[in-house]
Amino acid sequence: MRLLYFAWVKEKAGIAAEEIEPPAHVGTVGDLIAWLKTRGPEFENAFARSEVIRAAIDKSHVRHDAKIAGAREIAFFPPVTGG
Amino acid sequence: MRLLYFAWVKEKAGIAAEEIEPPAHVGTVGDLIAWLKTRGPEFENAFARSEVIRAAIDKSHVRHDAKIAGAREIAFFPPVTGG
Amino acid sequence: MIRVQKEDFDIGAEIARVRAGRTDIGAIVAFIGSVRDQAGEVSEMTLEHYPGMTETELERIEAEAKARWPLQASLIVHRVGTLEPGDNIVLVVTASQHREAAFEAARFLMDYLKTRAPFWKRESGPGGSRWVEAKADDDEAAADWNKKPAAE
Amino acid sequence: MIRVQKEDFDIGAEIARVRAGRTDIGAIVAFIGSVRDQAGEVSEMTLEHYPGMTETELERIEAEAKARWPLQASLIVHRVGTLEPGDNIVLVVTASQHREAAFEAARFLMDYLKTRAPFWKRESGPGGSRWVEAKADDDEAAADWNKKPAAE
Repeated sequence: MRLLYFAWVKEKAGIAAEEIEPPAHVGTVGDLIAWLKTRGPEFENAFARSEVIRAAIDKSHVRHDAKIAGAREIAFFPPVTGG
Repeated sequence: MRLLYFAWVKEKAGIAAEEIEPPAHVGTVGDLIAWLKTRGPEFENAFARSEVIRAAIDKSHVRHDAKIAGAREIAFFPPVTGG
Repeated sequence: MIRVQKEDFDIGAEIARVRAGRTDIGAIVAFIGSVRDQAGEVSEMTLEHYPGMTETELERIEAEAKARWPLQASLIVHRVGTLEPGDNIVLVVTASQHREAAFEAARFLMDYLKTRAPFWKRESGPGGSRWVEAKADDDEAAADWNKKPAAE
Repeated sequence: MIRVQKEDFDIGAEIARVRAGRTDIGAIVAFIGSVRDQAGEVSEMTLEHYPGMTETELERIEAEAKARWPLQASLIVHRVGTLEPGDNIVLVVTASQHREAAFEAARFLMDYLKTRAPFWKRESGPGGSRWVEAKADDDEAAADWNKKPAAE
């Protein structure tokens, strides 16, 4: 699946997009965040305040307990600040 | 004092403005309306639903119990419908 | 700033004038009221007003809005005379740092204007001509502002 | 109608397009959000967004407004890229027969846009550059709409 990062999540992670294949035990968005944090200090830093990180699956807002099975694109970003 | 009439009050009264000298017993706007109604059928018709008629003394909204002493200009009109 | 005029107004130009040269405005709300034709019933609308009192009332209403909300600028333009369906009647513009004040003040200005500014509308159409009746709703909308707390 | 673009928008022309050829509109509300410079602290603002999701969310928000209020037309234009103090960021226009619906829907669109549309602002100034923090107020404003009754 494709991961996208925006705003300060992107800056801290040091990457805008990547293709990943998470291990089988990663069932939810929350699990995915926990797994990403194990991938290195940049990711640990980007997701340190994981409770404020927002997520979208296939361009729709989801909560951290959303299942990721079947997702083609998952995005992580800070609370939005448009308007 | 000068009296002004607007919108359907003006149409019914058949006059837009006039100078009057009301009798001494006319103390309030309500008294003035009652006195105007005695001046002929046009005025009786114009002020028939006197409770809906709005008044202004010297270009400020007033209630029917407002005193008219010292007024230079008194206007009568229906509820406003601008905007 | 308030204006009563027969001529149409240019909405874009009026808004541009309100904000000209300023970089401290974060939110602008503009309200435009226009002549509405209900199913071919209205071909013309004539707006009468009470010259002198109209301007005084509009200035009073604007001052009241500025006392209630932190506005950086505001504008009321109201037309008089004969208009056609689709024509502009009124423009209200409010400018503030934040959207809440701009929205609330614009709505307040319209609610008050509708119940206090001495304008009267007469509609003409195929069925004849009639003075527009005031709405009880408008009185209630204006009265509601007195129940609300003052500026944030 | 929604648009995401780098270019500025012409407020007067956008409003004219919303109402073009219609005589059934009685009330138009336009909201303009612009880059605000707080005491010389902001010299530049950059808006990042999530292409594809942004458009989807704006369309969803607009559809929700049209389901709640009797709108005859609406428009959301949001800019992305690098802007300066005084520059336009967002334009929301709502058109209805009566002012209540136009005001409420415009405010709803802004409240929802602020909490759901994937835009992020980064401000730069003499003191460096920082991502703008989301406001708890905005979340509350958006959540409040779920406590209110549906369209009048």
